[in-house]
Amino acid sequence: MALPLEIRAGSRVDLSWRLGRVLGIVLLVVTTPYLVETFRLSQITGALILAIAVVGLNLLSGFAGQISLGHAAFFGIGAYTTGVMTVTYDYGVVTSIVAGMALCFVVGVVVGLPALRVQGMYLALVTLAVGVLLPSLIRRFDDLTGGSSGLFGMTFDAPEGITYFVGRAGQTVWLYYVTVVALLLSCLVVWNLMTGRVGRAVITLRDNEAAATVMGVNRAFVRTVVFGISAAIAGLAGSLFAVNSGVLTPETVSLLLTINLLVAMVLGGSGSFWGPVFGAFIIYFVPVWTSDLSQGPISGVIFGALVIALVFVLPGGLAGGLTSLLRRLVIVVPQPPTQGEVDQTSSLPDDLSDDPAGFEAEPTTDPEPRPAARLARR
Amino acid sequence: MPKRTPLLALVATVTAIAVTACGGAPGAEEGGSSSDNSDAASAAAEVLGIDLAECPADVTDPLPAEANVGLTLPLTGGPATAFAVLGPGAEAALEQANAEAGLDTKFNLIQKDDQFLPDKTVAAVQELIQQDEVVAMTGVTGTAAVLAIRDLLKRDCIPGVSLPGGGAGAADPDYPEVVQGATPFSLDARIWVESVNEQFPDGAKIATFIGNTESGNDYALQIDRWLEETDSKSEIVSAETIEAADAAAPSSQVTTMRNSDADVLFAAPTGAQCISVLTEAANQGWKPVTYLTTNCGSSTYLGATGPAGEGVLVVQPFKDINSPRFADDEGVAEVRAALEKYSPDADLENTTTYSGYTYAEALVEAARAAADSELGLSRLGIIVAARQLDFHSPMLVDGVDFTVDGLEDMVPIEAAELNAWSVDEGGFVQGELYDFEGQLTEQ
Amino acid sequence: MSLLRISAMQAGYGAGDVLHGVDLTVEEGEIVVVLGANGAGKTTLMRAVSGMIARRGTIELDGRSIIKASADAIVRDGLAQVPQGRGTVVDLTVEENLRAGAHVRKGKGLAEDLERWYTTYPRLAERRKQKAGLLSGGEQQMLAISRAMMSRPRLLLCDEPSLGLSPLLTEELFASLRQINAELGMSILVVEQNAMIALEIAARGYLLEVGVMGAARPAAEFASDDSIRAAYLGA
Amino acid sequence: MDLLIARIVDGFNNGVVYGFLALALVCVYRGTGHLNLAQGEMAMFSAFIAYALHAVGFPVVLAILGAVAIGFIAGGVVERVLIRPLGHGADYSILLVTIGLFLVLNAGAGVIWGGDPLTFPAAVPSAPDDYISFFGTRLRYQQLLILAVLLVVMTALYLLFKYTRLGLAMRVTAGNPDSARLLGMRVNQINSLGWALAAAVGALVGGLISPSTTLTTGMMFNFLIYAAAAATLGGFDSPGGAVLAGIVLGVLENLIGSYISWVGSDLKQAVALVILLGVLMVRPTGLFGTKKVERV
Repeated sequence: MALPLEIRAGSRVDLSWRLGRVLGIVLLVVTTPYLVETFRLSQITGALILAIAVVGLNLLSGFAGQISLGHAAFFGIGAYTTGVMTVTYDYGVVTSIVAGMALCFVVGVVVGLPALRVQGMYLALVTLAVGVLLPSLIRRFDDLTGGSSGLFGMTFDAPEGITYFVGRAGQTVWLYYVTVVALLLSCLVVWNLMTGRVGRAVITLRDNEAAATVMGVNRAFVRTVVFGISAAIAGLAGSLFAVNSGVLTPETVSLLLTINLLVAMVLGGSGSFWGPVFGAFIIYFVPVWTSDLSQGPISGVIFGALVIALVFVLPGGLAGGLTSLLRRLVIVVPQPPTQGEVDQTSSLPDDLSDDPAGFEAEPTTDPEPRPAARLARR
Repeated sequence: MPKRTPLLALVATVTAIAVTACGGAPGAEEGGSSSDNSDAASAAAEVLGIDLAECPADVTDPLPAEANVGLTLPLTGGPATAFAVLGPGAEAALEQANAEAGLDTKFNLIQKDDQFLPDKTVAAVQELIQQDEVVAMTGVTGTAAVLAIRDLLKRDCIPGVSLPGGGAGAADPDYPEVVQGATPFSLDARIWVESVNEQFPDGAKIATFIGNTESGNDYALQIDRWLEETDSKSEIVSAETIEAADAAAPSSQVTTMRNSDADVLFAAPTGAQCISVLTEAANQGWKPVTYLTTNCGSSTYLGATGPAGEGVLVVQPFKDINSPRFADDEGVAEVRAALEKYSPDADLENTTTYSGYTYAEALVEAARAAADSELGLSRLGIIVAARQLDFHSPMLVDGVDFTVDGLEDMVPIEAAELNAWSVDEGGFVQGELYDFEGQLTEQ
Repeated sequence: MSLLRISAMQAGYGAGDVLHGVDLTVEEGEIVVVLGANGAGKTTLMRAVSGMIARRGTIELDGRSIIKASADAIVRDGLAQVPQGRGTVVDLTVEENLRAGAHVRKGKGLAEDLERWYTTYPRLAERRKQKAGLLSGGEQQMLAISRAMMSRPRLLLCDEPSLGLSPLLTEELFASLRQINAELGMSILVVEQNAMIALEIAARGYLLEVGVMGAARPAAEFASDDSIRAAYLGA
Repeated sequence: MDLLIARIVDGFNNGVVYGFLALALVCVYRGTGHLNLAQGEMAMFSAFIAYALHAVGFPVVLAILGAVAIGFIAGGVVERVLIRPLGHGADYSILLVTIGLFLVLNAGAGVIWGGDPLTFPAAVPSAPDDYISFFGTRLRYQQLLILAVLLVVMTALYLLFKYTRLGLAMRVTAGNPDSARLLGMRVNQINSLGWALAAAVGALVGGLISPSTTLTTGMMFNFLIYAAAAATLGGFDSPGGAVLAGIVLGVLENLIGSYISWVGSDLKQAVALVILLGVLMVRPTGLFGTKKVERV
């Protein structure tokens, strides 16, 4: 049997392969509560919450190519909005989550504004500044947020009726499923965004800003909306974190969390779909293992070296590595276009010059004409 | 992957959840009524405000031959360099008890990393309780960490003896299971105010320089509390703060305090800031009567300040191992020998190692007392015994004991010497002993 | 022995090769033109000779092989290039761009050369202190040529110099190339779409079609040949 | 009046350090167009190396110069081994590698030199009464030394960039790497030089400020944020602008922190960062930076 196996796209085998994957995921999700003890389940929930934040960051940095060094701030805003609203002011958890996401969206748009005028590296600085700003604000308004002493007692109680969620174990399972649904919803939002019209605009903006603007992509709208959504998703993760761990301190939402999110995204595979989930699990459970492995600050050295090694060894991240591995086994061959489709595409002008704007591009870009139609997806 | 897969996954998951929701709950049922408790146990628990019915059934069973004890501390990240040495210290105390105390139970210390983040402490303690089935916790570092996990201990009626959180939160009558391990900030504040009242009978102008951290907040509260409760004529004329991450010399804060011409400085920053605030004050020619937090009250810090450290007053309930005064103190020698014997890789020059020893030592004392008590060596026995502890640790200065009494006196260390740093001696000169036994618990 | 000899050279970008088996020679003091439609591989040829991209086969400058040499080493061997789009360093002043041109000569005869090119192109002298990015297309072309000549090369490569210039400016451009060749005996290899005007100043020409190089033919013979017209005007 | 002078001087001293470290950031940016997040930790590590050299017996000045030399070489090696293989355009992976380097150096210093703060003597007499009084405040010799060294380094860099063949090559490489290659410039070596210079300047800052901050693994992180803010305010591609912006930031921050009671010393840094955000909104290339002339 010659590897890689070729499966024609859209054929029955392809459909069942895809369905199999979906069922596999669903099976895994549903059986986990039965397989692991309660504390491990709440750790898994913690990792899933981290995954939601990384999905948010991936939308901004992976797909849209914008560097954010302050994503912990949005995570923090979500967390503290829920914390303050449910503990200090006794609102419902769901309302606090929605309020947190709305606030993050607004702050994300405001932070995204300079992104219109500044290039990647400056944006990193702007977001770094926001990330450093939040903890000092939390400490200053300590009567509201509990300041350095921390905010305690956030819970998200399971609905009474269902026996499945009764007792301490039940509460953990309830939070687990809430987080699973939240993660799937976030992935869905990012997925629709990325494969839709907005997604194509975002990727063109990333690859060649000048060309995108010339082709009518409203740069301001796309950039700020993407920043807002990315921040809102990170806010959602923050809110869930608050109710899952029940304790919030300014140190939790510091630069170290941003670094963990960044590493999780790149480790998992930035710009890919399942990457963030892989990355989040590894970043959550690595310190748990390394602390058994080595005591003291040496594990910080290992973590840093791991980050550097990853950039060199696995540029595509785990997801990238996995897909290339999978590609060795199974290839989904695109269907040859039926006659009807061919006529439709032939209306394109045959000599599509390589510079849409007619100007001579910088010598650094490749003057030979690029394959005109399809935008390669990373 | 075409459009439909994630949508498919979501729909499938939600239906699956609904289906299983009608099935049996995955986790085993917890709680439930406890077995036939002797009336002595429920009486003892009653006194401490513990409802035995809430506790798991095995709270009064004698401990197995081999029992785990949990310790959470920062093993990775920045704070690890300062606190990781607690582990070997605590290990030594427990191994020593296993060898010499003659108890029926051998204690096995399990360390878990919490990166000094309270949410990680919660995750680590849950793992220790459910997986390692720890019978007691010791050495949980930081008041925020203690506040974060004390409900977990209360729910499973697990003793936390002793937990180094200096804040009032670690000595709270509502949580009898938690016994405070570190020097409380209230003792520092109480002695500082007492000393100022003595030196300045008609009131002094006080400047405070406090870290914007959790311990800093507590210091500020305690200082105000004791100025009020001793209706001192002194008053705070300048309250300056410093951020934990700010490594620059606090020149602007010292300038402000100097300009308020305060006679007294209460300084409670963190880490290297203890050195830089003293050198900065000296460099600006400002020489107030200076009181420095116990966290910085070791010769590694004051030794580094040069002339600026002369005469700085520090509250010291514990012996400073690097001061010449205790060079050949047999109490310190006894603990150093235990460390060398039972925990060979312990850093014998680091004072924090010895603190780790004292935190676990309190647990050993509680276990010993429980074994002799009517309740026997059980979790409840340890909790009850720990609330009546009264012993003198070899690391404590003479005249200072580790004493608690039920819910009235929740603070174990309520006496200390106020020693002054002497540059020529290269150590602390013994000062007056202040004893506020039983007065520091906040009702 | 020709100044520049290229035989069986292949070059491309990663996946596939753009140039397949190119042969070309430039004699001492000669102007050679390479003609080709858009996408024929002209710029790939330039980048291959100047060492900016990977290439295989043989390229010899003055008899010494430069197939393995790095781009900056090739410049030190005496080859200068007027890059496509002129490669102006926009944030530096005109004079700083020119001084950068003399980088490989470690400043020997810098003042003398500066003076020479300020007289050749007075406009550059007027705007010597201004940021080069603010120059017009034509002025940037003058700057690019002067900058390349500042390294007193043995061979000057010009990559589509007429691109983006008005017909009048293109005339002036090729006139100054001819003048440089005449006065300094500078051998020039020009890659150009603008066939007619290029052939006027060239001794010999090559036709490059889709990565394959035709045989060298005298410029005059090319000018009248209708295959040029076919290659350009209608595929 | 003396209090105002004192506040300005305090702010000035901090601002000098912000500007000095910003200079290092600008060296890397000017040379390679990248932001080195590990610049602070490299400076901290060099300060510890100076401490080690001093402990072995070198006098203070030699220990600092030794650390600067080691920093110079290490900076070049870091670029050669960790940054160059990633290619010029890989901003994102380069940023991540600098984060990895940040973590390794921060934890590494903790492993080698332990957690307690160590003291490093000043290069000039700095007993409490070694000062020059200036309108009632005390100018410490060490602070004057830092200012003097900063001015020397700044002018040296200015001359290098403006008038030397190497400096011109560095500016061309930063502006247009392909053009630089076509002008015969060794782009890779120049990039290494940029990183080496930055590391050397960082080592100098580390060695000079550690007497006042004491040597701890976290000593430089806060300064890095201010230095990045200063470099942004000053415009990343003008060394003079970055230093001036650093000093302005230091003085402004201290005045606001001291005179506006609501701000206080805990929101001082927050205010400085809000200033940064404000300026970026108005002039994205900072106060003195050159507007990038983009001809599409």
